[in-house]
Amino acid sequence: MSEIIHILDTIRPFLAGIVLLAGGVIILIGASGVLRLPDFYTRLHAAGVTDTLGTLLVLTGLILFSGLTLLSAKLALVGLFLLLTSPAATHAVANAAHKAGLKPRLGTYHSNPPEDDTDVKS
Amino acid sequence: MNGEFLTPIDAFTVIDLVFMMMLVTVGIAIVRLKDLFAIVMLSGVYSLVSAAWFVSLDAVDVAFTEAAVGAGIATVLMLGAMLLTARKAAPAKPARHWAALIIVCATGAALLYATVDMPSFGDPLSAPNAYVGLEYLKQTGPDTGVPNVVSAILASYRGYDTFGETTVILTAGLGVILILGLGGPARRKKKSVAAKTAAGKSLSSHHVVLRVVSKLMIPIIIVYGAYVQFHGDFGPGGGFQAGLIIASSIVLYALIFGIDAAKEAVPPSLVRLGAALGVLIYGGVGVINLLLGGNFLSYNTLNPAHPTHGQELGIMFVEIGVLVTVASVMLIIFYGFTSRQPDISDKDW
Amino acid sequence: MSWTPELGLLLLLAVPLTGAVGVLALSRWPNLRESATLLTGVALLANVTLLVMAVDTGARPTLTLINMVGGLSLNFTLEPLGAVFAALASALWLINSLYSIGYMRGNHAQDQTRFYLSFTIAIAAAMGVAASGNMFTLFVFYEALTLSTYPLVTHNGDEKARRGGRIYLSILMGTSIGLFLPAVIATQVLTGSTDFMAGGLLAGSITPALASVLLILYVFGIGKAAIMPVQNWLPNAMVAPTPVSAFLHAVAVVKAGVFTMLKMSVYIFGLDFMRTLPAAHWLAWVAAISIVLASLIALSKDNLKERLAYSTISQLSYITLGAMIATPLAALGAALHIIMHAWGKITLFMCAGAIYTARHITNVSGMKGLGKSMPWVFGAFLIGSLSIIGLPPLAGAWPKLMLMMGATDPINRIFIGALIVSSLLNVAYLLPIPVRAFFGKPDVKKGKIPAAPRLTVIPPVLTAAGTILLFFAIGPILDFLRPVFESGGMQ
Amino acid sequence: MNASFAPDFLTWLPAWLVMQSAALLVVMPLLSGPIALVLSRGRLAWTWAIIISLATFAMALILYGQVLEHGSVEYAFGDWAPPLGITYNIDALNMLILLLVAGMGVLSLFYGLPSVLREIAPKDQAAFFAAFMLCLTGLLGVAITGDAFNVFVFLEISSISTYVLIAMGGRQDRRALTASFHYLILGTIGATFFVIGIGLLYMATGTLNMADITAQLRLHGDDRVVRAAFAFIVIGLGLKTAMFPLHTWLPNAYAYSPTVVGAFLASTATKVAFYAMVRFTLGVFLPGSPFSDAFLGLVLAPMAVAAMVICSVQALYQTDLRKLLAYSSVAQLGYMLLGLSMGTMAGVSASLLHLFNHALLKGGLFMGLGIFALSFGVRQVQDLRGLGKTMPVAAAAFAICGLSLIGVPLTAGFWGKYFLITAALEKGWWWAATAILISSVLAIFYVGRMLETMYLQPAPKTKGRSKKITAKAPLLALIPLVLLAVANVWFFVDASLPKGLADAAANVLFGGGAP
Repeated sequence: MSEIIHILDTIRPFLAGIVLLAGGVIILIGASGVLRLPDFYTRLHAAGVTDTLGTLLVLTGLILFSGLTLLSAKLALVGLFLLLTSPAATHAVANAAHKAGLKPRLGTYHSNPPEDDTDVKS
Repeated sequence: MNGEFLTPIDAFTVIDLVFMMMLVTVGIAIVRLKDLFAIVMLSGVYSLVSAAWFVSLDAVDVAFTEAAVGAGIATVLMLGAMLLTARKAAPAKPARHWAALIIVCATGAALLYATVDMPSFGDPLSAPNAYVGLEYLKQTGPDTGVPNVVSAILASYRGYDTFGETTVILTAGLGVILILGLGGPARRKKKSVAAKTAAGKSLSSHHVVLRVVSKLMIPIIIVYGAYVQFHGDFGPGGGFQAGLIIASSIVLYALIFGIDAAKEAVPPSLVRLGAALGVLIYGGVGVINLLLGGNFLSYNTLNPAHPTHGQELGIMFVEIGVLVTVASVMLIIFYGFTSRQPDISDKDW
Repeated sequence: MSWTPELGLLLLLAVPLTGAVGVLALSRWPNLRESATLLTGVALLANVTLLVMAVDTGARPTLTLINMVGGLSLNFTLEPLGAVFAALASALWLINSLYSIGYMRGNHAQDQTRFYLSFTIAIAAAMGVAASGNMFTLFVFYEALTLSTYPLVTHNGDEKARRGGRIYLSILMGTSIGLFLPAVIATQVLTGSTDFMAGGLLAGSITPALASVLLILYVFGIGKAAIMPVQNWLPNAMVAPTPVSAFLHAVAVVKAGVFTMLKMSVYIFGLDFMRTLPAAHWLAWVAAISIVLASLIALSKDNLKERLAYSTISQLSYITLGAMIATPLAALGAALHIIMHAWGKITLFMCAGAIYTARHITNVSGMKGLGKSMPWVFGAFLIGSLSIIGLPPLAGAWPKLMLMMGATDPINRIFIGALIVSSLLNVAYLLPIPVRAFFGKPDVKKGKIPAAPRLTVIPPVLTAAGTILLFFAIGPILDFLRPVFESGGMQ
Repeated sequence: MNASFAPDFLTWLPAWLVMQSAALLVVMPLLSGPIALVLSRGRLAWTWAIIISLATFAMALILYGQVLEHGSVEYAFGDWAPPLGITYNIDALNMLILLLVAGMGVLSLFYGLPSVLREIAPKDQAAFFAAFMLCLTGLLGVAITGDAFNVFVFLEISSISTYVLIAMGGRQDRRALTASFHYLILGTIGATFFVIGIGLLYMATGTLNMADITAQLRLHGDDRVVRAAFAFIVIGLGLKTAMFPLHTWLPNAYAYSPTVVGAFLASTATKVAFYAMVRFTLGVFLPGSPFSDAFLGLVLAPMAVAAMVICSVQALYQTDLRKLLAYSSVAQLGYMLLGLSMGTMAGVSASLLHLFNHALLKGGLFMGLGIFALSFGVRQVQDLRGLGKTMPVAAAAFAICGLSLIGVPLTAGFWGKYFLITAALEKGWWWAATAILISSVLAIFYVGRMLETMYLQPAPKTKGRSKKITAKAPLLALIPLVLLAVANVWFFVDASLPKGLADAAANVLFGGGAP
């Protein structure tokens, strides 16, 4: 058992590095999604990605990095807290948009959509 | 007196520069934009980025405060103010304000003029770092026994300044009470039971996610606030940030369940009393020290046997005073804004 | 406790102020109030005569009222010049009070309490000016005099009175704060004190150029001496009732002005130092010009009181001229002129007031033929005019003679010309009035011409008699004043 | 009230009270603010405020006794030694301002009740008095402290409470809100400049205790950071002192604020900021350094002269009474700045003496206007007609304060002008002396206009105010006014108290170097 723990200890920083890198990549994808996607709801989806998966990956990376200490317990708590609030936040935004009557843009994707402002109904 | 020390160009400096550039861009965006809603959000972003920048400058307490104030309360209050005014700012007339331009340039020039002789960033031999700053680092341990030097300076060495600052916050709250008024106690709508259940149902029907999450989160936020308060002696935190966090939890409750529910939970008269109470707690500690024979705010008289315990006790009480005042004043400002216009109608959501 | 000179100095202020309180307290009973005024006048006159006798024996009583910050103090030092002015003021004030009771009752004036109150305070301020021991005390009471006479000048309360008051106050206060105050402060800064010193405080301690600037500041700063550019307040003060004009011209206000001018040239600069100053000569020229100019303007005025006002402006410049020539004789002449002109001019003003009370005539042209119905008034007017013109049997002759004798050395000879011309002009604008009154035919129909109230006729006759008496009493007055101009008067 | 009474007066007081008087002077009004906020009724809050302000004045007197005895009083908060903790270092300069502010606080509060009951909504009265006490605390705090950052903190307290107090005039006249907002913008800019200056000073010297800053500056020498700090601090305080070009907020702020606020601010607010400027330019920064001398001579003196002449002329053309007095306040501040700009001991002492006298007379004038406004709703110069007869006592006191403003002998205002002209002549600045005289002559016209309309014009019959009814000015408001008028005359006769303090302060600044 002790060797496994020992092995785990040696490869922990690398593991943490990999997880952090993955988290970074996810966030990058989310950010570019927010910029490039055509309408509100798709952008919201991309933002949702960074909120949930990206941050959680970064947090686990940090926990791995700091090992079994008080700090990682706090990080876990932060993770739990984020798990609860960020989806609720995204829901609230989507709900408000829906309430305000914003219809998602259906149909095939055109690189430069005609300027008929179909987003906002009425 | 720029000594031979030159700030090393390493990763941290690069991050700082990035933060600063982000701040500049967000600042320009705020100036250029006309849509007030975007401006409010951008100011929240501005505070968050500056909080991150402070962290990289190793000023963690300031970062915490900036995050709590800028990103937290200030955005909500500006939203409240925005709801009172208009969605779009009137386009500024393209008049040339020469006088303003000249004054701004002069001030900028004066500041640049001062940078020439400034000690370079992080220079250990510069006056602040070498003189009293060093003295504080050495003395805090033996004098007050409080690991977090910032809290020690804030509450004990320069406790009188913080007493003044708390009074400044009280005065601001007083201003809001006098000018805007708190809109009176919760308006009990005398509705029949049926109407109440109907309203209740309609309210709960489309807020269910937010209501559940906020019901779950508010206690956690308050506990977290308490943690920040009592943890102030060891890590970043203290009365000011804790007060803000607790106030933000109540504001969250008001946003979700309506202003009247919040006014029932935390009545304006209590909030008005709280603002006064905080300063009185702070001043009370000082007066007790007077009565015990020391000067104003000399905490070691609280426990003559162990002066450091007296200091810790004093700092804790004083921070509680700050907490109460800050929380109450934030709520005063929130009640002040929201009481100026009808309940946030559902349509807006 | 027996009367001592020092107590006398204190009484100089105390008597009028208690009189003022008395007038205020008795405001509801007019007779009692009037008697309080008269009582004050008598007590003041008695006190001053005692003081004059003490000064005559060579005593120089001094009394420091208050020691203030910055080495300044309000202190009284009575020397012959001050004693003479105090005697003159208190005597004429008593007569003027008598006269104003008659005039006020005759014209049923309102707010008489305020009138008598400020009347008494004004004489207290005049006494302060007379007895002041240093230029700072003099400045303080000089300002008090301006402020206390303001309600008197604007007594009628109508728009004309307000306009006159506005000019009166702005010129007097403007010149005193604008020019007189810096002069006093400069003296204090340059010499460390403003005390009146025999032979002059500044003599020899400052350069002639600086002394000239200071002299110009002083001369134009003392607005009450009504030298040409700053004389406009005097004609505008004619809106006041006649007793006030009499008070203004003869008893206190202008007299305080020229008295300050004389004290300044004798005790601050010193006569010998004055003669060396180029500015003194130019100012002498200014005084001479204002003498002649004022007489010419007086000639053109039909309103009797305005004519008398411009005559006063020219007479005052006699005294300024004497002070500027600064030879002992000329200065002595100037001092005498303060006294003689006062008696003469007060007679004329009281007569003018009597005529106005009886017939409501203010213009000279309307006074033809009144002599028969008002013999006493116009008789007094004739004697007063002769005294001002300077004919020998009357007191006015001495000062003019002294002034001319004082101005004999070559550079001052031109001023004798000025004196002669102005005397001729005096004749031109003063004599026609009584002559036309006695020999002209009255253009008003026969009817019963109401006589002036008795109280407004007796005082002018008294002062006319005074001008005659003073002519003969010149000897003792000269002996009393001589020490001031020979050896600087302080010893 | 001369020096002899001090020693025995202090002996029979409890030693504890004497020792802690420095802290209590600021802490008492500060804690009374929140307590007043909690009280419900206006009258109760007023009595509470009166008790506390009287106690504060007593503390100021105790401190005055100590300063007379030992020259200066040291008080360390939290018993921390100076460079670490915040300390008070009270000398004659502080004492003069403390006595003035505490005294005027008591008088304004006594004067304030009738006008507050009339002008402020019943539910806001308690909070109004709380804001008033906090304003008093702020001013006292700035005047007493020996720590640079502490000056900023209490400056903030006094400024914010002042903005709020001015805005409370909004119930009478909506323009009070815009005036308060205008003052808020300029005041905040001023405070920000001030704190930038303090930051730069801290960067150059590393400490915040004023005495220590001077010591460090002596070692540190003069460089660009110190010069920039000097510039920022002076401009910041200049805004607060309503120095000439930066004074645009003052007329409206004083004109539309509630009467008691106008009276209190006119006599203390700008004075405390002026004290801070004197303390920083001469006390903290080394008086000899070339930069500050050049500043005093080339920048401050012309500004002061401009203030005196231009604002006096502006005061001439005002019809609104309180604006007229506000412009005259800016002109009188020009006098004090001129005294400061001379940089000599006589100049500074003269400006401090003028500060003391001006506070008395300006407070009296504003109180007089308040009483007239209370009884007859007087706002314009024309409304003053006939007040000499209908309200004889208030009009007489108002007239005395007016004459004191001109600087007529027999009133305290005279001394201020007298010593300023003496100092100007001693320094050879004859042009400064002429400016003072021109301004005084202008003062004759605008005060004369008021007094003339008051005494000589008949009372208007229209507002039911015929000559016969002599309206009873509320007694509570009349006593402070009469007291101030008497003080104006008393401090002419015996000017030893303010003159003594002013001279002691001047030689502390010049002689003793570090306070």
